[in-house]
Amino acid sequence: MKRATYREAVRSAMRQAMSGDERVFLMGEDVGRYGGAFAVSKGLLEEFGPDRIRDTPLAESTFTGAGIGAAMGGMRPIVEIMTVNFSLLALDQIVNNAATMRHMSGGQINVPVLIRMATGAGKQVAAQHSHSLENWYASVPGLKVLAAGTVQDARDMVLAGLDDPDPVVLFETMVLYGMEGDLDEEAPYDGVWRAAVRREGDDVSLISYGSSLPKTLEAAEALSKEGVEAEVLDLRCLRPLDQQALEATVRRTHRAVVVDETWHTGSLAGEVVARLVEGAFYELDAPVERVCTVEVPIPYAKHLEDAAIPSVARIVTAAQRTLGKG
Amino acid sequence: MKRATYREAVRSAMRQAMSGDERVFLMGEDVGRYGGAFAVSKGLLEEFGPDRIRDTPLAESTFTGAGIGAAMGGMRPIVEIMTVNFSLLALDQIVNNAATMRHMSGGQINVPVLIRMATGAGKQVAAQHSHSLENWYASVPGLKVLAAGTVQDARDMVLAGLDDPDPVVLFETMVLYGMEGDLDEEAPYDGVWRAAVRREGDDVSLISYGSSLPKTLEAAEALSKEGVEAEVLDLRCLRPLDQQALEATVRRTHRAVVVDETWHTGSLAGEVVARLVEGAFYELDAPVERVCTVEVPIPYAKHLEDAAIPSVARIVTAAQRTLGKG
Amino acid sequence: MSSSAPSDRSHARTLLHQMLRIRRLEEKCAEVYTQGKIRGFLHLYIGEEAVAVGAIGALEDEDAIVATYREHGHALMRGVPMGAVMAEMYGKANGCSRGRGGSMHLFAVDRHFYGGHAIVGGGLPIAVGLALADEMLGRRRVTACFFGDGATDEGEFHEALNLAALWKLPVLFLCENNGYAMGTALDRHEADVELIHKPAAYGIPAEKVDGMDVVAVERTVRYEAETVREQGTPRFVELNTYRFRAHSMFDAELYRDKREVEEHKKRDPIALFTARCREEGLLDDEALEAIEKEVAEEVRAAVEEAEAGEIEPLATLASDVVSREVP
Amino acid sequence: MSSSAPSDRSHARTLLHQMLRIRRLEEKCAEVYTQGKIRGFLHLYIGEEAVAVGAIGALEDEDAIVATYREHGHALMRGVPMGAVMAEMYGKANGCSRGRGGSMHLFAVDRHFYGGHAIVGGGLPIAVGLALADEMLGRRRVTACFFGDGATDEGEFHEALNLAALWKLPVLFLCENNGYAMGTALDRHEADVELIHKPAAYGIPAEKVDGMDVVAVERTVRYEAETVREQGTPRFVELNTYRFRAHSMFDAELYRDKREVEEHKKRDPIALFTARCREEGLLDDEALEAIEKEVAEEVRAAVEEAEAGEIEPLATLASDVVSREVP
Ligand SMILES: Cc1ncc(C[n+]2csc(CCOP(=O)(O)OP(=O)(O)O)c2C)c(N)n1
Ligand SMILES: Cc1ncc(C[n+]2csc(CCOP(=O)(O)OP(=O)(O)O)c2C)c(N)n1
Ligand SMILES: [Mg+2]
Ligand SMILES: [Mg+2]
Repeated sequence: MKRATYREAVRSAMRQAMSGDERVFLMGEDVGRYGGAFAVSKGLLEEFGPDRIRDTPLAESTFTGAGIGAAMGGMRPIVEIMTVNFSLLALDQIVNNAATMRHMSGGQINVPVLIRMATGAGKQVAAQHSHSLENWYASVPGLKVLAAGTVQDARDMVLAGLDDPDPVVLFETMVLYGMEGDLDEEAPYDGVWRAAVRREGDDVSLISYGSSLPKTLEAAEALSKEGVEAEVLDLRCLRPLDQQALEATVRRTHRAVVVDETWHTGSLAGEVVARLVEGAFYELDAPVERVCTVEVPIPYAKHLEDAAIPSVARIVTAAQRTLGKG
Repeated sequence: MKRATYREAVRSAMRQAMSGDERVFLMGEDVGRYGGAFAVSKGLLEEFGPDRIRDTPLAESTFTGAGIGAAMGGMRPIVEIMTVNFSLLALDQIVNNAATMRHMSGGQINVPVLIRMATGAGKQVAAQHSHSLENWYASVPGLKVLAAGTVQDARDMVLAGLDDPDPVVLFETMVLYGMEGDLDEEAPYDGVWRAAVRREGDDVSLISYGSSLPKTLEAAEALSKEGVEAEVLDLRCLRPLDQQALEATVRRTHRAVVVDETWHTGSLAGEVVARLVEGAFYELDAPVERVCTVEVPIPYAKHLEDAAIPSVARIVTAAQRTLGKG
Repeated sequence: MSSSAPSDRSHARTLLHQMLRIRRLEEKCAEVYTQGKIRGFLHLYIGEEAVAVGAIGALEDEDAIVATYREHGHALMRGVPMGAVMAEMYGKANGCSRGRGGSMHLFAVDRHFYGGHAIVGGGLPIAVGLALADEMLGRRRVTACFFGDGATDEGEFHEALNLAALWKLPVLFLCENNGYAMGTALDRHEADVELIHKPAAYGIPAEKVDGMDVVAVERTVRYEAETVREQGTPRFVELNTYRFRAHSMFDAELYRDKREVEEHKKRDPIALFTARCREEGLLDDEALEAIEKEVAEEVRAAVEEAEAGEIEPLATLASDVVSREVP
Repeated sequence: MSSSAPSDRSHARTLLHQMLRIRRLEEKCAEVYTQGKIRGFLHLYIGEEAVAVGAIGALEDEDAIVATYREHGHALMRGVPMGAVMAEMYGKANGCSRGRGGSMHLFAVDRHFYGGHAIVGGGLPIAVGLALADEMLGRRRVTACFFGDGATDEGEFHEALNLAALWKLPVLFLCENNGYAMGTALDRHEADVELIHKPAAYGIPAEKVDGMDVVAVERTVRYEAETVREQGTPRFVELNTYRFRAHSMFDAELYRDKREVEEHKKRDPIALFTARCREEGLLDDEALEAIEKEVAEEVRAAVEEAEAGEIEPLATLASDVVSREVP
């Protein structure tokens, strides 16, 4: 156990995977000489060489497709798409090839590719560079989707994703790369496929993941000062969603707020609400609240961006509403 | 008032728009010489000439972007993307340019482009050609999204979309192109931005749109034979959703089934459920049901495809469940 | 131009036999399609048979193949049994993709046939990736990537050529130029119709060959494939051919003149090759009849196999979506 | 190679003045960025000023411009007031995009400046569309589309060139080749580093020019723009330049050697041009000082304007998402 940043945790996992399996390699824009747009792969080129740390041209569709093809050919590629924003250019390859190949071949082939991408707003990089599209990826059969909200998960999810025989999309939160936390580099990592209770409480369930998790935990502490004990559930795996855990938490609390940075309409939070209705409707004592991003392309100005994305204050207020307060 | 097919209704609207406004033109793959992949634009090349009926290269991203640019330049382009499946290649242009241009320029420019695409399964064209992604498009601020479920709407939505100063995505249902219905070519068409009650009933609300509307109406008739009177609400405009109409219908029926052909997880139906919870939770006497597509890439074999997408039988059963029957 | 001469009698027989297997199978497909036994998109290769037969005949068995939605011929040439191909189009469990893929998604991974792909241009990055895996694993094989003239419009075509050239990967790009992308003639979808100018912009050697001349195709592709195998770098071949039938079963062919089609039919690759073999005295009526009989029997048996096949039980609807459920 | 000579004193003054406006503004941006007054991505153009100044100086005012996220210089050259540019980076309501866009999204539609675009390659289709509108509306203007060497990797680059050439649209493609796509050198992202080979594959005439020579850039772009205007068909210019600063403020520059940067700084476009003007006796110390003073004052005023600017009220957060609410 040591202290490390979220960034270091991802790097540590990639190093461990590449040391343990010759078939694992990293490809993406500026992952090599530049050291990674967010310095995640810094040092790996020197350690593993240009054959396994591959800088690609600016061609998201093709280098992602090449990663898919390489996986079909027996490798275990890690494809880094610098940010989810650019993954829009690779969606056809991910949705029409990675996700369908196994089924439309009648089960003849699987696609063990790990596609990592940084996601989320909060860095004032404006409308074209601040997307959160986990909801879209989480809706595609054939994909598995993970989102890391803690330093340990940032490491565990890379390793779990690489062990999986299917295409896995891993969302790394841009604003969390510098976050420090405990990191156990020997820990088993198969737990990432299930949701985790990050804080126990009986009054209300705060359901979240990735970028919103730290804010949600903070909100839970704030609520606690007001005598409201919130349970914080970290979804972790966005596809498949952990239906059991979702139902279990509201069975305890009977109230829920779902926090996520995708736009309110069509948000992943909306899917969670629908699943609570499907699986635990009679357990709900109040309307489930959503705290998502306001329906606006993310503005550059800091005060506007802050107001657009989920905040501790909005989570607290929503939780209180479910309790009939304020 | 006359009888016409859904296909003819779209063509009639495009003809009317091009006759009335020099700035309107159609561009897309095979819209000209071929007559349109689904024969929608058949005859328009002869009538309006190659300058206004433009066959494009197979380059979805660029011809869609060019339509966006032409709209910025003062034209009123109709961009036909043959099917939603290929729109994955154009998503960057639609999401990062069409939808953001106005906001990130501080309101300096608007993008009056109409993007039409055929959508849905049911033709045995398998995993890569049978997508339904209305849920994705409906989640993007800056876009307006329409889906035509009737012959009249197929015409009205083209005209309404062209009148709108913002980017409008219009979903045309592949399997409905041959459907016959009444068509009034003089009718006002601004109503398409609001949901419409297609059948009245007090027992349960069946909420649907596009490809699922005819199935839903059929299910309502079947339910009626069993003494269940269902109200059928056609959403029509998927962004912005008609929250008033959603709340109004469950206030009448207190039960709802949402039918839509997107995959169950992350479906547009899920968003509708979340909105009912947000706006009419205490009106709901039973869990809202979703009838969506099973989580599988659409298989080729007919019996498997039929089983994957919403069916009259599944809608009926779901409706009965909300009434505690079966 | 007529067709070049094959090396010998057995070679002649093989080429003609393979071309006829494709032709007769597809004629039968068109027939049963009208009976509703095959549905969805059906893209016939009739007129283009010399391309798949010559090109795939020139590859090694372990070479990888990535094809398009117009791939019945490619699958047959790579040894996918005709019955498994027909059963797939019937949507039966004994189809080569268990009825999940249909006409556009024939797969036979055990034969390194990595599928029919229905998104134009979508197969190219996959081919580059397969070649990347070969290169990294030290597997000395060629990945042959088939695509049409329309695919050269797509950005992915350019990205894929650049990546293959930049990383020096053993991909053989095989452009089946039949002059049309659906109803759009080459000169209405490409500013420069000289397609071999495009690979040149990535330093990829390219040549053209008459795609109606099966022997010429075979000779050219053998040379190009061997060179890719030796040098480990990508190469490009444009195969000029023509589609005799509609693009798919939903095509009224408004965009081309019947006379144009008739003109091209004069260069039917099968007729040209048969004539040449007769001239050379390599095949006589008897031999020809024997081949036709053998093919007819194979097609009959394939239909029988397809008709007899079981459909997948509904219970398995969602099988093979993922290979492992999460723990 | 040094810089070419300007036609006369006032021309010399204008060019130098404009290059210095960009240089000094950006030096100030870097300074206030470290104070946290500008945030997000900030891509400096320092070292490349001769490209925007020469190229945009050669265009007509009504010509349209589509630029990238490295567009401060282009905006200034097109007449966007420095204060409005600085205020935008400060995220203030008096910014040219009301603080919604920031450094990467400067817009001035009234000046036909159609924005900074942050998706590499994403601006090219927009430029083609603007030119299409001009062509259809009979508006005789050129659309100048700026993009970097990295953008030539993207499929959209190829699709856009093909469409512009196929439809004969008046687009002037201006490739700012600074040798790197972020940290990736040209020869590690393009198989053929001779970028003018690419437009050739679409029949688009192309030429290269020394992007460090402002007069040469101006001369070349004027000729090319005029030709596009007369013939109504696309043309392509590669402008060879170099980025003196980091790619953005988050770049440790591990990928290039300090010596390499120093080498290129010897060809600083401003120094080269100043030297040449002195040789020609077109500018003396006094004139130079006057320009620097004027620019310093403009920068000071711009910062003042930005500092003084109001921020948009939170109540308007979701304004300008659509132009019309649905009825
Ligand atoms: C990305 C994409 N756009 C459009 C289509 C629809 N479509 C199917 S085949 C085809 C024409 C392809 O032409 P070409 O590449 O020359 O192949 P050919 O059919 O002539 O063999 C089109 C436009 C598609 N399948 N994928
Ligand atoms: C589609 C896309 N991929 C990746 C990025 C991240 N990115 C921003 S600038 C850049 C390099 C672009 O290089 P070039 O086109 O040469 O322009 P330059 O920055 O050198 O002016 C990259 C990779 C992006 N903005 N868009
Ligand atoms: Mg073709
Ligand atoms: Mg560059």
